[in-house]
Amino acid sequence: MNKLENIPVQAKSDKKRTNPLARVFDELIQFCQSRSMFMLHYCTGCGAIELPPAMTSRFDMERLGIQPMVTPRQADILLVTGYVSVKTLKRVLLTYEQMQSPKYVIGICSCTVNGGMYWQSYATAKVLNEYMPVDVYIAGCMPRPEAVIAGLRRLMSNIENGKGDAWKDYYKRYDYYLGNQQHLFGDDWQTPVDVIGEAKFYGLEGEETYGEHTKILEQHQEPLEAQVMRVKL
Amino acid sequence: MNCDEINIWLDTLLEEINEIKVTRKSERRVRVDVDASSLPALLELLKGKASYVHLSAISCVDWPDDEEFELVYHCWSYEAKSLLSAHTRIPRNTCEEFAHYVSIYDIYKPAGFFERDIYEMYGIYFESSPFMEKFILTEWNGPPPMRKDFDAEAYVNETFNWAEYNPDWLQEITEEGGGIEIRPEDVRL
Amino acid sequence: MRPENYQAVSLPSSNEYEIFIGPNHPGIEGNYAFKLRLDGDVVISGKADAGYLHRGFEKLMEGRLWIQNLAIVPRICVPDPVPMEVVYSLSVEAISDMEVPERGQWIRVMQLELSRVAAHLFTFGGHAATTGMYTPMFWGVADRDLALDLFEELTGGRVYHIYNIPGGVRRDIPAGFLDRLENYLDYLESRQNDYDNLLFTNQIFVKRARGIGVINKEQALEWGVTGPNLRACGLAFDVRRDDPYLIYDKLDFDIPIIDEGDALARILVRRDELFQSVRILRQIIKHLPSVKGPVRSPIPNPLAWNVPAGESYSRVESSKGELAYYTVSDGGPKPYRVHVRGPSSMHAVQVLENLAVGARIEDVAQIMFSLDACPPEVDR
Amino acid sequence: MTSITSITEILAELLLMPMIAFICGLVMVLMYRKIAARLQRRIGPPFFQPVYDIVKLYSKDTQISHGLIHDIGIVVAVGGYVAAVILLPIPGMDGIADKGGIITLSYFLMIPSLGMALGVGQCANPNGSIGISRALTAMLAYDIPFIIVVFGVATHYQSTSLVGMIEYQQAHQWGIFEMPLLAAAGLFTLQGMMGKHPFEIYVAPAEIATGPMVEMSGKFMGGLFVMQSFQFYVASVLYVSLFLGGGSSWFDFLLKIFFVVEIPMSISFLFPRYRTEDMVRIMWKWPVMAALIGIAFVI
Repeated sequence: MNKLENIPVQAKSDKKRTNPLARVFDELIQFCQSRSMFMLHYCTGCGAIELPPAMTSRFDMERLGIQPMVTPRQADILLVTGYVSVKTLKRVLLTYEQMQSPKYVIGICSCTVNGGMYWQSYATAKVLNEYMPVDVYIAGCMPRPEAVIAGLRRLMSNIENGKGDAWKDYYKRYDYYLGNQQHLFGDDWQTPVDVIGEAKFYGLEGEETYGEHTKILEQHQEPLEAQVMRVKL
Repeated sequence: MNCDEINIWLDTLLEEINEIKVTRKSERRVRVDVDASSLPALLELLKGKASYVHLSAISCVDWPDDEEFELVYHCWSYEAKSLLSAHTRIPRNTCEEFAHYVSIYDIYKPAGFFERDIYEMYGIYFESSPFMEKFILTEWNGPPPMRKDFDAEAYVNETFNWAEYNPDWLQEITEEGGGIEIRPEDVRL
Repeated sequence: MRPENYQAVSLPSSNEYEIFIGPNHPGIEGNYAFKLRLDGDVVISGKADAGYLHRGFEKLMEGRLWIQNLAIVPRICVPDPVPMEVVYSLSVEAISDMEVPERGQWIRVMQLELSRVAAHLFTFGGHAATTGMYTPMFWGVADRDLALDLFEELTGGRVYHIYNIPGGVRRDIPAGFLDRLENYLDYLESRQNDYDNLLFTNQIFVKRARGIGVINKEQALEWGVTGPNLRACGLAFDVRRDDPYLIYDKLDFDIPIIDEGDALARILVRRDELFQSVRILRQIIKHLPSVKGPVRSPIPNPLAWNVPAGESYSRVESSKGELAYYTVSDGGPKPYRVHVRGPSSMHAVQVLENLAVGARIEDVAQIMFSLDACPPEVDR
Repeated sequence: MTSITSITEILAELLLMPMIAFICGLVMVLMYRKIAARLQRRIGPPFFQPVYDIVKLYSKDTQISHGLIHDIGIVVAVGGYVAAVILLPIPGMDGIADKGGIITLSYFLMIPSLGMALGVGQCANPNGSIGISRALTAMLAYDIPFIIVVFGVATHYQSTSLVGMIEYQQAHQWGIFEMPLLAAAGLFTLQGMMGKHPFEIYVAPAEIATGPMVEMSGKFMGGLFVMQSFQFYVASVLYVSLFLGGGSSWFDFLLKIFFVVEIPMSISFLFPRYRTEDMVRIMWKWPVMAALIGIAFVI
């Protein structure tokens, strides 16, 4: 069982910086990051219908510096709008891993929190932060555009205060997330992104990066090759 | 020929088919019960002769007590302005795992979608349909989920976790005797 | 710099390649995927891939009480939820032989038509955005929001307004609501000119949309096309007129048809329909005060309500086409079987796959949006 | 002594001119987004939004590179515009404009597209490849009328140097009054050169997921944002220099460039995008015809 309070909030690493202006730069960068957010709204469910009003003329997200982007590469925030069916969850994870850190996830609608009104459904995943770290949840079925904007503002203030680093948790506790994913998708689940390699590369590996689940992954993980762009029709 | 004449003509036509029971439920709804073997012939007749060109839907109902699936073909005639529901029953499991029936894709093109849907949700294999493959439930390995003997709730409890939400303020209220404590018998009506 | 996992590989030289549109793509309406096989710019074949929005609605409904299901039926089609509530209520009423008081019927029709207006405004924007014009989207969504405000006042919900229940509607309209509705209709008609200038007579838009995704009459009948898409092929069929439900036979409205059957015809039919809905709403505003009486007939205790055994096939005309529910009751407290026949289950799968063949890649998104497909109806 | 002063002067100008261009470009990007917002009946981004975007993009932790060519492609794209900027005379600073001339400039203006093509080709994303092939077609489409316009203008002023042209216009009359047809064709070309609607098919988010930008992230995207602001600046200053008499003072120079760039921006939100072949057809038809007739008048 996963408790909502357990969503980790870590302080920014207090590495010694020799540059006296480093703090100023950091704060400037954090400020800019909080004021310019490119979002990728993955319309996984009904919550997506309240995003157009929030984006367009009436509520106008752009005045907060938030604008929609098209591909995961360009985006900073992933908005998971509504219930996540198992088939979608795979794609959401692929999308999430392709995004460039620092990256943030917002779970919109009650369904991402606890299954919502589809608690009984065999096809939807219930708790989103079992599969990927979530920064902010916006509850409601569905949350009004005002609520969406309030949630985004909460994320903005988190980033500005240096608290918005749930994405590091994905590297630090990869074993936990991978375990939940494997439970749902089967043991041969593998994404094209080498998360462990990345964790090593950034020095973000923690004690829980490795574990029994990553061992399963390593057993069958194939060396990553280019995917041939062919589908069967 | 106006609507009424078509309807009268249709009723006489239907009476000529053997083993068929026609019930006119209202002005625009006709219920036809027909044997599984003569259903394709009936549909062909309806489409070719009686202007029932629009297949609105194919519904499937599971009757596990009778060991039968009920298939309902809803056809609409733009000219007679009436909707004909052809009911038929097929045995639930014949010899192998799947129940079998014939596809009517060559009579009605929209049947392709509905038959694939029934194939996924109930596991009825429609012979000679070109679409007998996974479409919606591609990531699903369990039994056909719409069958009555698949218990979705048990599956969910087995597969998924729930997030617990028990913050301090709620605990305080609960200690004082209030809160959202749910008695076991009230859980999820 | 992060190590990159992919490298280009050389494939045997060929003009053919595959491209995925969706499930997360701005050119796709909702969470839906379309795999294209292309030769240069031209689509050789397309294959729809649905199921990303599958929740097992029909299974869920079998596990809940008759009255509880009202809360989940509108979720089947998000942009246009009212017909879902109405058709479910109609089917329950048909099984249990319940009469809806006349005032309740008028209010239902008012809500249905307002929902159609909202859904069409949403579609215009989406269709225009696929050709690269975003301004109609901004305008359309903002104008739709005003309709949502009316809904909120009427029902308490912005998008999902579980307002229709078997037997009628939950409560009567608030005081002064009809005046505000009339103001909104006046506003919409004053915007007609702007929309025409910006979108419907915009020469570049017309050039982009004309001759794209043509369905002729025979194909439309063969593929089971319904709703505005069918009327854009020149066939005047409307469930509201030909299989009337509620009080539609007392109302005076036209069924706009256009013969071309292309994307432009489809959006123009929707435009005309929007103003037909405005016309219907004006008639309702005129007549509703003279219709007195209760808004719903009494129902038994909803928590212990056993609907008598029976079956019904109810249809309404949603903004996407023919929407039907096949409902079976075995006399228990829960539905025995509810089958949802969403109009998009035809449009988004078979019709789209057929229309994509031979289209250009820049038109695929437009074809999809011009069909106004709603993927949750496919997946359910 | 004089040569040393002139060399330091030129060096200072070479440093200053891109900076001015960048700042003007950022304001133009802001203006572009504000105009969009106003047409769409909303407020629009705050004043420093373009700066926030660029700082944010450059400060991303992860930067995915698809190999050396991918990195170089973006540098070439931005560099092409920086090189073009120092060839554009602005009030008080000529840079090396009198040495380059308009022929060099028109070559420099092709470099960014080619640089992008290099970079995007490395991504191996089919959307990017489709996008860049469309972008090169678009370049071909607007370059033909552009070259004709440049040829006509150079014939009229009897000079290929932008400095010379501006001096001629300030002495006589603005080019837009002497060659209205060429100016109209130039405005048309400007729309294509800035890549705005209706000539925006190569970005097309709804079809090919922003085409060339599909795999760009972090610094690369930031590079493209910088490139866009340079692009606005270059296109407008070029037009001002050719037809509106350049800038005699900073005030009227800024007024002119913002006025010029505002026209295509306003148009761009009222139209959908043309298909590639329609775009080529319309670009080779009307502007080319107008420019050729204009040349006939000039000669």
